[in-house]
Amino acid sequence: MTWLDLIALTPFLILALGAAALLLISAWRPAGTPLVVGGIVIALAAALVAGLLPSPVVEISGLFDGGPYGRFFTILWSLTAAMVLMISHRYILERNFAAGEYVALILYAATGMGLLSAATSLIGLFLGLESFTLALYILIAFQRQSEPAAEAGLKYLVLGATATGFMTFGIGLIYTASGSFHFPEAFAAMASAGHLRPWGMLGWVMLLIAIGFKVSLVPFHFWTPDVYQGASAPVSGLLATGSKGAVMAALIGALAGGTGLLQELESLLWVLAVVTMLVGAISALPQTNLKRLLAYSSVVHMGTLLIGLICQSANGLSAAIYYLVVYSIASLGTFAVIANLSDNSHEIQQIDRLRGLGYVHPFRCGILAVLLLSLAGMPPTAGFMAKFAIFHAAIDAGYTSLALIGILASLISFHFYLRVIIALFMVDDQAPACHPGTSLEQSVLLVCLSGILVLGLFPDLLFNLIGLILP
Amino acid sequence: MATVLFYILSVVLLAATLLSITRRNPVHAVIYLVNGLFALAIIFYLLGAPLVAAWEVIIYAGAIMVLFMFIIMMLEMVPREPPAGPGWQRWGPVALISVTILFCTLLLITQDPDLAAQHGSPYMVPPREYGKALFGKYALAVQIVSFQLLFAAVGAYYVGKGDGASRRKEQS
Amino acid sequence: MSETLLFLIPLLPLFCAVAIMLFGMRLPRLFAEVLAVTGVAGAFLLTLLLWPYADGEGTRAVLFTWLNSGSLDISFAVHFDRLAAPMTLMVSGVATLIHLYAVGYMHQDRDYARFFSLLNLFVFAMLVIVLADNLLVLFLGWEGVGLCSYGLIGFWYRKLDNARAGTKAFLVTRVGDVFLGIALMWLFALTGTLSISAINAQAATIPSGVTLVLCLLLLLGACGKSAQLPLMTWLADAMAGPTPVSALIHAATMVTAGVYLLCRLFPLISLSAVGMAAITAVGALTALYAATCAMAQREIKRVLAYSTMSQVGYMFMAVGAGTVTGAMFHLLTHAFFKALLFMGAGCVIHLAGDENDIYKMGGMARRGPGELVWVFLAGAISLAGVPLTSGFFSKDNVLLMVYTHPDPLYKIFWGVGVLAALLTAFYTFRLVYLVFAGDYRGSGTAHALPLLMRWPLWVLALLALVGGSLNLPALVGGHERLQHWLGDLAGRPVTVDHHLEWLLVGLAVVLVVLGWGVAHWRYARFRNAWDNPLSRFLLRGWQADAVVDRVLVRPFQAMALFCWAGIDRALIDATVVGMSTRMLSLSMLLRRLTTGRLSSYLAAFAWGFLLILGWLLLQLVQGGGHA
Amino acid sequence: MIVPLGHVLIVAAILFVMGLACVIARRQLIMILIGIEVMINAAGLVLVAASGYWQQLDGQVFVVFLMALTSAEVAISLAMVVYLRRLRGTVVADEFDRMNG
Amino acid sequence: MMTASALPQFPWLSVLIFLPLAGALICVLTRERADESRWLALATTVTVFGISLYLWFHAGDSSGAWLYYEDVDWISRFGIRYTLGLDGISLLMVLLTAFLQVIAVLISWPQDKHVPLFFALLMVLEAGLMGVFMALDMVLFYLFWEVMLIPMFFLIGVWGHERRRYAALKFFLYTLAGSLVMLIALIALYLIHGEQTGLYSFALSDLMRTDLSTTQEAWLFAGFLLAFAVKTPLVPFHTWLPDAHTSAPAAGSVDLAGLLLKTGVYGMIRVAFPLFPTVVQKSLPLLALVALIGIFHAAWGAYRQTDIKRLVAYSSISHLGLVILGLAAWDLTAWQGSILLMTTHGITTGGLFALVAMIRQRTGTRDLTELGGLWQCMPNLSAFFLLFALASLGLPGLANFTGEILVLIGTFQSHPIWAAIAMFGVVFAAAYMLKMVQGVLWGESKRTFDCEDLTLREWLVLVPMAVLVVWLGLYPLPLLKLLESPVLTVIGGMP
Repeated sequence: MTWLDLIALTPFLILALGAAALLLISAWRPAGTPLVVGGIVIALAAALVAGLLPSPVVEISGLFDGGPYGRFFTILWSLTAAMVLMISHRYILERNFAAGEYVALILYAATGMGLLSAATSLIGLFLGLESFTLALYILIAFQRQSEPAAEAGLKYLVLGATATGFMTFGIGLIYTASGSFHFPEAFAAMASAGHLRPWGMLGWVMLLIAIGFKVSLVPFHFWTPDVYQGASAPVSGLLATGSKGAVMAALIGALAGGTGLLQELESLLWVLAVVTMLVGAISALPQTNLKRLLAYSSVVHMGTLLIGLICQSANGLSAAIYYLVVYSIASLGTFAVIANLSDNSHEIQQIDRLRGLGYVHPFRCGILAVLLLSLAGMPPTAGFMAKFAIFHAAIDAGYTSLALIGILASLISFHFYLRVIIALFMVDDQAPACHPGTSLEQSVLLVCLSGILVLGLFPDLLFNLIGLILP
Repeated sequence: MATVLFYILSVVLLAATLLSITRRNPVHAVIYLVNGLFALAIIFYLLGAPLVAAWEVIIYAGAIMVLFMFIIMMLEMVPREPPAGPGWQRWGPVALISVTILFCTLLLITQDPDLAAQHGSPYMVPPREYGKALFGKYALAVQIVSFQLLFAAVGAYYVGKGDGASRRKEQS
Repeated sequence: MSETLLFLIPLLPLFCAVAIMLFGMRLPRLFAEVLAVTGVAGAFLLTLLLWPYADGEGTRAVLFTWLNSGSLDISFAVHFDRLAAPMTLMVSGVATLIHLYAVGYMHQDRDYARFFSLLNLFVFAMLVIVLADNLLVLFLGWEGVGLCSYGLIGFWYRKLDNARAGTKAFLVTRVGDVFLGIALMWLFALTGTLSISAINAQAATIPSGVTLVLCLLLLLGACGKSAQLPLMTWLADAMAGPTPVSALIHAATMVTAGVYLLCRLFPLISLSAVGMAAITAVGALTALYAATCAMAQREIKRVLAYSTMSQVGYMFMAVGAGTVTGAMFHLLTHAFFKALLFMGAGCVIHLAGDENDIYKMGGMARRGPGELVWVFLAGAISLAGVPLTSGFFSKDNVLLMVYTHPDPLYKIFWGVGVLAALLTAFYTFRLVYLVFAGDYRGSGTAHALPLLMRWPLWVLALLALVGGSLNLPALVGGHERLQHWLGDLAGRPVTVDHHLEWLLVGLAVVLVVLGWGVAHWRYARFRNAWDNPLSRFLLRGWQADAVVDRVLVRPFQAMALFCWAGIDRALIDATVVGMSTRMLSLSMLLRRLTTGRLSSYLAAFAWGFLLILGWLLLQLVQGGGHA
Repeated sequence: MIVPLGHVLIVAAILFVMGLACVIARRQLIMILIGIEVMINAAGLVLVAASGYWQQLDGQVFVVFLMALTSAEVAISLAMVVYLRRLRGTVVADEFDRMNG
Repeated sequence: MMTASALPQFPWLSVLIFLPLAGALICVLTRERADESRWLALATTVTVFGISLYLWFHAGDSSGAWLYYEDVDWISRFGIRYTLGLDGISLLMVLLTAFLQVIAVLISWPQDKHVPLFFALLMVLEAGLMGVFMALDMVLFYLFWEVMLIPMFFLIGVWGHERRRYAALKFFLYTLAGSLVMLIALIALYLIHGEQTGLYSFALSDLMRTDLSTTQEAWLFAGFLLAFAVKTPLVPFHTWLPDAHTSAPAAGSVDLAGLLLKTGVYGMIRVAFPLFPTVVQKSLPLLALVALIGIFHAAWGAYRQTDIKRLVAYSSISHLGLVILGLAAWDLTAWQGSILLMTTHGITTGGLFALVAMIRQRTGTRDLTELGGLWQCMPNLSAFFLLFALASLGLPGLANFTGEILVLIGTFQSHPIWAAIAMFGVVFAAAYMLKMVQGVLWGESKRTFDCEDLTLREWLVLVPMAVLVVWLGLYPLPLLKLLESPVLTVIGGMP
């Protein structure tokens, strides 16, 4: 580790050390608001630094990418963390969360996500993944005396640990096969010394299972609805965006170099994508709980995102990144709306509770509707451009059947998204008013909304950026 | 000699683990597992990783298993009476799927042409080299791991601590 | 420039119709009445005024282009020629009288604006048919006539039966319209134009097979409007409308449209001998059919309605026999006496206190103005074909022409026609006897007859009696004026020796006397109606309605139900819904898999792992183990 | 290397599957966690073996991270167990099934 | 294809799209001010109508080129441009849209539920429709195509009648299913074109030059056609329409029948046919068959309906079948007739739906078995009802006839049998229409109701439509002239 490395690591240092500092401060002054504000400032500062301070090294310690790709996601997840903190503020105050721990864990999770997204070696992957997973174990069960939260925490913990087992064994096998943890070498060894294939393939497959668990690919998705439902909305938001996004980002980053592996795994990924999209969409149909519905929706989205990877083309990868960003914005926005409408007694989770709410809180529900439509892929929201890009890449790469199945899943998805919108606007029930929310939360909603609309109408903004960061 | 020892230890390891995972009583399970871990530690040593072997004993068999034991005792998880009915209903499908998985895995592993490959010279990592790598090449990783431990500690404390929150609520 | 004035002939009634429609209810009643009569009378006067334009080749005038697409160029254009002129005159003239009568007839009805505007519109539509230069404009009038009949037959819409009768009229005639429409399209495809004169000019270039089909299509189209077999069922029900409307439909406007169409396109249809025979056959059969039906009817207007059908059958026979003159002659005389009869019937019904059943009448002359019986009788004898009346000459002319047709088949048609003539005489006198003879058998209270309902009858009675002079045959020293006026449009001239002609005249006289004799024997003193299967069969018009209902209406309704309930609901929607329920049951299955228990999630983990392992092995096997 | 790499891998695989079997078969939380420990140990064995095979120490270094991580995870897990026991009075995993569907 | 684009013109076409959008935004932001939003909506739609009239009057003579054209770079990554263009066909559609939207606003005046949102959505719908009719870039087209769905979905779902949520969802998913397939086909076409020429562009004019194998062309055409067939709707994809109509509020029905269905046909004319000329020619008989089945199936289906709105909805399907038949004939006259029929159908059916709404408002029912005798107490309303019904059944002299007869005559030139069969449709059209008229207007009224004849606002709605119905029935020549050159451009010279 050199000084240059340290400079390159500045954003992470800000996040991690800031988290530790807040932890220390909270020991003396456990007041909620200052800590949250501090956390937000730290996250924003990290994003700012990541954006402004160019990295002097290409790779940090042989573990992490120091280039624009890593920076991009660092900024993204830092901003996500900041927004999660914004919507957590009222949770912390109203539900007596231990502010110091909470904020510190969120920031640390963001660190882990940033690291994971930038991982260039299996060790980096492992460390980054475990960092935020550990934080999430606690964050999910953070609300004390809440049985759903505890249950969600337990499920995530056990399954996550099992997934860790798979991942480590997989890493071990890959290492056995290739003799290196570093992606390029690992891929290269796989490609050149083809005779090690069975071990290596087994390793990659086990790693894929662990990743599949994190991003909820079917059949490793079962935890998703339960955990989303049990965890508090901001944490669910983090789970849906950063947790999945960082893993996907790492996968994209890793695969951007070695497409040979993709060819091997192509048919497996094909099946996984199809099954994930369809099962996710169909499972979501009868859901009556908005958070569970969003969970299944995230399953569908991850399946769709996988299409971008399967394409094994620059088009596919940039489409996947675009999709990832757009999905994250919309998803976080929806959870923000839930948090925004909820009060300290309970969260707005049941779709029935939303009946007629659209006219009680027109703007927030309107934003929710737009975000849901974006998730569904309705023009002119960004969700449409994302799907467009993915299908474009798929057809370009000759995967028309995948695109058609994606269409089918989209169609089914529309059904359940629309159900929410129907509940919001198309019933005459007089819904009781919800919490008015705070301006902090509202600003998150506005950011998400404008992000969705701007990226939907001017996708070039993001695509150009992606073109720059993709190796 | 070492080779033979490896196979013996492997058998011990597997047998102990098998016994461990099938025990009804967690205490017994932990004890068997500790046995297995000792065998594993020696295998590590035989494979040229003395430091790892030492840590296996200290951290795993020592710290972690003791922690397990402590929690088991604390929560009084020793079953008071044996459960009714045979375990086949539960173990049957599990055994089936496990054996199938095992079969497939082994098939895959044995498919590899390098199955019997074996570098001539034994490889023994001297602690100095190890330390250099750990705090040189992997210093960043160590830092990250240390942060992990810190936050894990914070988290464990937060989760495991008594109902401070609710008590505070009651007071106010 | 002044030929543009020709447009005023149809447009005058139209303007009046629109004016009444828009302002009728807002202005005094008199305004609407005057306007209505003015519109039609104005058309009549204009026709007289513009009569010279019809001479020679006639006059064509273009108002503006309607449709223009590719080679299709349709203008609103009129063609006032020798055929159109007398027709126009008749339509507007008779309609004027009917309008006047209607003013009296409807003087208590509150919905007069709708009535008069529709009446005027009716005349307008008919005049469009008469004057149309091209087939599409003719079609406009053709359908317009249907619309107006719809509105007027169902005028008293509160009784749903009336509305139904109107709907029926519209629908049945529309079936005919379809064939006309197809003929129209075909003619355009063949000749590249829809101008009637151009089509007639090019008719010879059309292959004969096609001509036959065209002829049949036109025949079917004409059948719809003229209530010929098989599209005749609507006419009897059309009695539901007010009596002036019946008079208008039967005498001046609607039913004659079919005959007129055939006359218009005579150069085309005359090219197909088979087609002409078909027309004659339809005419003959309808004449007989309707005459038999008329014998058994109880309602005065129904008797007249069937008689119309029968007489129009004669006109068709005339066309089929190749004489436009004959058809037009009978058309004109028929217009006079049938208008007269209907309006007389209207008076009778008035006097009977809105009673329609002739078995509940009798001695009607004594309940109202005494002259009624005489004017009615004038119409009746004309219908029956009593010598020297207009009907005698025109009908005789038709039968003569049919008889003299070179094709032996026509002898059969002639026989049928003669039989129908016998029946005509019978039912006419039956009607007269039942209505006017004996004592009043009903119980209604007579309404007063306004003057306006009485004096138009005199005019018509006069016309009915002397109308024969329009085309007096040479036999009795006439000049066959209509024949000469029509010139080359007239069709086959009469070429027969006087002996035969006298023979036929004698036969006609015998028939009339025979018919009268039987009627006198049966009805001079009132006896109750026959009630046997045959009479019931005839009463119901040979069960035509029932047959149509069985064969067409019910299958159609069943088909409609099948389309909607069977295909849309049970097939398409059910498939879609079935797909979604299948999806839902699948989702329920998945939901059951999501038990919430960790063990099952972990098991899913293991199963997933196993499946992927299986895939991996498969890959390996397929890849031949190792590369 | 004292034994062929494949043999070590076979032992590790058996160990891993045993751990997996424990995880999916047992209902007691503690036992599930023990199963996970077994799985992670199997991974450690693979890493050490590979390290010897490639004559590199990276694999062994990774084992240390692995252990550190495991201990962190175990700490949280066991804290969780205690917490759940206090909350619901049970440590049987399947009894936490309030949320499903 | 571009003529005047070199000169910087005032972007009227964009104004047509963005003016309603701006109106909608203001409407939503003013929140619960009912009256203001009504007037705002009226002002906006009237202005848009005025602009479209202005565009019509100032449209120069332009054979084979766009009357108006706008082109701006938009999403360079995919070669997507913001391209709008107006030719005779689209101008006619734009005029129809602008006109019917004014009508829709006027008939929605009594709407008292969430008023600002309602009018905002109407205006968004207008923007979407305008976009569809003007877009020349396929992604832009698709964008507007989908954008139309949302407001209609809300209009049905929020302000609809019985089973409105079901109907809204059905409408949405049906049309979406079609359009998503179209999206795939579109992207595939784009990629094929890009590979061939190296120019990756979604511009319609570029894509038209793609060289496709027969199989490719068939599949892609099928993809496009599915979207348009669902929207048109062609049998057997039509079952969403009666449900949607039954549930939709008056304005929704007017827009749905008058405009949304037209986008399907317009899509075929503007997009599907020019893009795949070879396979289109081959599939014309099939298209004609489907159209013929549609004409009769829907006409028969209509006959058995007792809900008059459903009946009119079925009649729409039948009429649209005739429109498609005209297109399938591939003949100038038939095409002019089809497009004219589209326009006139929009007006007559729109009028009928407006009247149905008025009747329902007064009587509280739309059921034929419960209605009757309306003429007695509302002769004016009834007269309009009769007028539109007659126009709809194709009475000469009224609007629909001109289109129908042109379609039939045009079709007869090349396919006499099709035209002859289709001709029989008019009988059934008369059957169901007169059944409806009979059930509504004639007889004695079966229930007591608010017996109020037309109000001033309703006169304002009906009189312009009635005038148009008569005008287009007697003098459609200006529209035919407008259509001639663009139709020839599409079908390729004189037939």
